[in-house]
Amino acid sequence: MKDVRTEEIMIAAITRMLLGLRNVAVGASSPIPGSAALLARAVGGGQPTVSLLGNSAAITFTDGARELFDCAAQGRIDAFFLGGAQIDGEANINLVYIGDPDHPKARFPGSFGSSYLYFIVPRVILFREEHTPRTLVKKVDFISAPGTSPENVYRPGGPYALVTGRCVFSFDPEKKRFRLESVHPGHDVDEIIRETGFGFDLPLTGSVPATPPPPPDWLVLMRGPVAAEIARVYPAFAQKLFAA
Amino acid sequence: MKDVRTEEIMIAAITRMLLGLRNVAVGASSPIPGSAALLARAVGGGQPTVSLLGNSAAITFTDGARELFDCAAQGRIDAFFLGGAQIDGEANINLVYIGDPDHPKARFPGSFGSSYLYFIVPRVILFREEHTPRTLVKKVDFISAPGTSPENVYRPGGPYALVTGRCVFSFDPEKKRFRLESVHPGHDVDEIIRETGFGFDLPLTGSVPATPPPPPDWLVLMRGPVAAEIARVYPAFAQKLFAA
Amino acid sequence: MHSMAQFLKDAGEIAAAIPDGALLALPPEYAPCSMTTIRALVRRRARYLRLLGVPQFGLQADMLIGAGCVAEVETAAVTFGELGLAPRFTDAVKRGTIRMKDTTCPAIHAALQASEKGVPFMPLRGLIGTEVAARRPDWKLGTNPFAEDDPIIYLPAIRPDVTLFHAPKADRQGNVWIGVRRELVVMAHASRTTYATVEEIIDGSLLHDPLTAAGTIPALYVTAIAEARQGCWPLALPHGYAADHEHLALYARMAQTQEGFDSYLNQFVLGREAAE
Amino acid sequence: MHSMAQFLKDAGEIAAAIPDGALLALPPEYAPCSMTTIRALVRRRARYLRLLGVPQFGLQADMLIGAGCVAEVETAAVTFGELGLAPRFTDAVKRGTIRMKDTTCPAIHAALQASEKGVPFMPLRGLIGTEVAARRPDWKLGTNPFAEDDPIIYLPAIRPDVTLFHAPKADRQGNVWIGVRRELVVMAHASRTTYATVEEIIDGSLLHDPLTAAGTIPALYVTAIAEARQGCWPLALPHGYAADHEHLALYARMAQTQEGFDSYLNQFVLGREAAE
Repeated sequence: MKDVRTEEIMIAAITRMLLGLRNVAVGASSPIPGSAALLARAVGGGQPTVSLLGNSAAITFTDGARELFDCAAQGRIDAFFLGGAQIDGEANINLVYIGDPDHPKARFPGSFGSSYLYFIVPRVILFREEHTPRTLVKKVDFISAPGTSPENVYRPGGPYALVTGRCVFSFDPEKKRFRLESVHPGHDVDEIIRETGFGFDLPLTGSVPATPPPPPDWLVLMRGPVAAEIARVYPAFAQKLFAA
Repeated sequence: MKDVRTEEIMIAAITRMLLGLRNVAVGASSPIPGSAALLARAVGGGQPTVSLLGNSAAITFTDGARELFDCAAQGRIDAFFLGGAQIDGEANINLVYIGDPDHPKARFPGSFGSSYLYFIVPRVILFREEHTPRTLVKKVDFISAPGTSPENVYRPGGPYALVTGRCVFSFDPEKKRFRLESVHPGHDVDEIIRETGFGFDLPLTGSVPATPPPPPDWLVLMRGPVAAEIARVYPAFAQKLFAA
Repeated sequence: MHSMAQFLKDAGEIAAAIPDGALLALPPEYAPCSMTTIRALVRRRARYLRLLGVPQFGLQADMLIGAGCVAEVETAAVTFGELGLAPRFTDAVKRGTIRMKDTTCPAIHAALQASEKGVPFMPLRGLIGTEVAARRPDWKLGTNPFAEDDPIIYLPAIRPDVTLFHAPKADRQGNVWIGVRRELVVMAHASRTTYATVEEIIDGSLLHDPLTAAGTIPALYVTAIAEARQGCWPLALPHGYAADHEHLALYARMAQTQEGFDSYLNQFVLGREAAE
Repeated sequence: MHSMAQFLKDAGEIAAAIPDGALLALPPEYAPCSMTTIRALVRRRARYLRLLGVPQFGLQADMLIGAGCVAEVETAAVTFGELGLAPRFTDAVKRGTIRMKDTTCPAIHAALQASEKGVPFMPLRGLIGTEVAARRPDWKLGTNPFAEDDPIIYLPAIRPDVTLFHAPKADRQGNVWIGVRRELVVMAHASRTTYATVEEIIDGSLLHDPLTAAGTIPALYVTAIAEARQGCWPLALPHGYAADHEHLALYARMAQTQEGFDSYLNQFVLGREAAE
C-alpha cells in the first residue's frame, strides 16, 4: 500500500459524512467530493445513490439540467458539495470575483448552482484543498452564497462541514462559526490557526483529534473502481492522484 | 356521392377557417373539429399540422399533457375548438353546470382547458351541433371561460366563430356580439332567430349567404382517410357519420 | 424514506400502502392507468380519498366514487368520451356527496410543477373572469411585478401524497419506462410517494441504454412497483393493447344506477383478486 | 413563421441565419454543442451576440468572445474543467470588454421555463442575500402571497432569439432526437427560433416509434436543421464520440493570449469551411 495522500485523507473524511444517506449529488469541478461519494456508495453497497455531473456514461437524471435543482428542492438530495475561491468564517462562499466585481483582480468560473443549492440541500460539505489565509478569509469579496440567512428566509439547507488539505471543520449556524473537528496527520492546531484567515472554535473537549486515515479496504476501493469511474469525468485528477 | 349531412357541412365550414394556418390543436370531445383539422391538413398538403388529443397512435407532443398548453402559450397554436353545454350572446361558454353550481340540475364533464386556451389561442372556433334556445342562451349559468375580457387582462386569443347545425356566426369582441355569416342549406334566417336564445347582428350587406357545402373532393377525403383517422379517437362518431 | 424502489407482490399490496384520506394523483386515460390497483382500492374499502385528475378523469374516478372511496375530487373534467357522462361521478355531484374542486387542465399542470420546483406557487395566464377561478378561494388574483396593471392568477403548489399509474415496464433497479407520457414524470417529482404497476419487469437497466433512458423515471422517485399484466384493463395501454370497448360500454350501462354499479362490482371487482 | 423545419446545406447557412445582436442560448458541454456552427459564426464575423449559457459555458463562449463576436454573457459559470479557467472569457471580464450578467444554474432554467409556459416570471427559492441577486436589478425581491413574511425572488422570463445545439439525429420531417438532454427541449420551447446540426438525417419518423419519440423534439419547434458529422468536435458527443482532449489542451494553451488565440483561429477556423 502506497503512502496515503492528502486528497485521500480528504476523500475519506467526506466519505464518513455520507454513510447512511439516501442520495448524494456532485456538481462541477468536484473530483474529491465525487470520489468520496463513489466510495460511500461502494462501502454502503449501493447506498447512497450518486449523481455525478458530467458523467454522461452513467445516466442518473432524465429530465435535463434542471432536474438536479428540482430534485434538491423536493428534498430528495441529502448532500452536495461546494468549493470556493474564498470561504470566510461565516461560511460565505465566493466562486466568482477577487476584488471589485466591476474591475476584478481575478475572475473564477462562476457561482454555478451554489446560490441556490446552499440554501436547499441539508448537508452541504465545503471543500478546499488549499488551506491558506488567501483562501480561508475573514470576509469574502463576493458572496456567491451566504453561510446563514435571516430567520424568515426559506432555508432547509446550509453548510455542514469544511474539509481542507489540513483539517476538518464543522459549522454552527447559530453561532455563525466554524469549529475545528480534526487535524490531518502531519498537521497541528497552531498551523491551522496560522493558516486560517478567520477565527474559529476549538472542540469543547479541548483536545483536537487527528483525522483518521482511510482504512486499507477503503484505499483499495478508492484506488481501484472509484478511480476508474472518477476518471471518466476527471481524467487529469485520476491520473495525478491514483496513477502516481 | 351520398347526401351531404349536417356534420359534413359543419366540418367543411370549420375547414375553411383553418386553411393557411400553421398548427391546429384539437381537444377532448371534438370529433367535428377533429375531422375538420384533418381535412384541412389533407387539403393543405400537410399544413396545418394537427395535434389530436387522445390519438396516441400519432404522437405529436412529447412533453406530456402540459405541452399543448405551453405550446399555445408560446404562440405556436393558431386555432383551437371549444364546445359548450351553453354558449351565450357574449360568447361566454359553460362546460360544467346547469343551475346553481352548488346544487346543479345538470353536471357536464368540466371546463377541460377552456378557462385557459380561450384566452391564449388566437382563433378559437366554437362548435355546437344542437342549435336551440336551450344551448344558445342569453346568459350562461356558469362561465367556464368568458368571451371577452377587460382591457388590462392579457388575452391574445378568443372566440373567432361559432359553427352550429344551422349556421355560421362570426364574433366581434368590440361589440361583444355574434354576427350571422351564413345559413346552412335547408335552413333560413327566421329559423335562426327563433332558435337562438341571444340577439345577434346580421351581415352588413343585408342578405345572408348559404353555407357552401363541401366540394366533392373534400367529401371524398372526409369519408375516406379523414374518417379512418378520426375513428381511432372517435369510433362511434365515425361509425355513425361516415359508415351510414 | 429509502431511496430505492421496493418491489411488491401485486396491486393489492400497493392498494394496502395507499392510506385512507390520501391526496391521490391519477393520470388521464390516454396515459396508462393502473386500473388493477383501482379495483384493489375498492376491495380494501379505501375511504376519504381525495382524487386529483392530471388533468382529467374517466373510469378510475367513477369507480372509486361509486364504491364510496372518495371524499373530494379536483379535476378539469370527468368524461367517458363517446360513452357520455361518467354516471357515478355525475350522480355524486348532483347529490352533493363529494366535495368538488373544479379546475382547468393547465392549472393542475402548473400547480404540480410548482411542487416539482419546490416553489410555493406558480403564476398562470388565462383564468381571470372565469367562474372556475371565482369558486377557488385558494387561488389568488395578483399582479405581474414586471409590468404596470397586469393582473395574473397565482396558483398554490399541489403536492400529492401518492401518484399511481401503470407503465409498460420497469427494471430491477426500480426505474420505470413511461415513454412520452411525461405528465407521469411531473407527478412523480411532485408527489411524496409514487406507486406503479407495470406489464413486465425486465433484466438489465433502462438507464444504461440512452434510447430507453429518455423515457424513464429514475428509481429515485419510485416508492414501489408491482408487476401486473393487463394492468390497464379495461382501458388501453397505448402501443400495448386496445381498450375493451364492450366492457366499458357494459360499465357505462350498469353504472347508470347505484344498484347496477353495485352489481358490476360484485361481478367484476369484489372477490376477484385471483383474476388480477 | 412556417411550422415545418427547413433543411439547410451546412452549419454555414445556420450561422448566416443567426443575426448579429441575437440573444443566443447554448447548451452546456455535457449536452451536444454545435461547435461547427460556432466556428461558422466566427467565420462570418458575427457581432454583438448576447450569449445565454444553459446553464454554463466552456469552449463555445470562449471562442466567440475571443473572436470579438460577443457583447454580453449571461451564465452561471464559464469553465474549461480540468484545463482551468476559460482564457478569452477571463481576459474579457478583466478588461471589461463584455457585459457580464452573473447568475446561477436554476435561475436560468426557471426563467426559460417561464417563457416555455408563457408567464412573465417565475419565483425561485434560494438567491436571497447573494451578491449574484444583488447585482441583478432585473430580479425582484417579492413575497409569497400564500404565507406571512416569506420573501422570495421573482425572475423575469428569458426568451432567447435563437437556440443552437447539436444532436445525434433528425428525421426528414424535422423532428430531432435529443435523448435525455431535456434542457434542449426547454430551450427550444422557450426560444423564438431553434437551429440544430445533427450527425445524420434518417429515413422514417422519430415520432412513430414510441421508443425514439420519448427523446424527440417535434419539428414544430425546429426552425432549421443541417447535417454535420462530428459537429461537436473538439467536444464530445455523449454516447457518440469522445472529446479531442489533445486539441482542447492545445486551444487552452494557445488562447492564453489574444495573439495565440488569433493564430489558433487562423490555423483551425478561418478559411476552413471545407474541413467542416
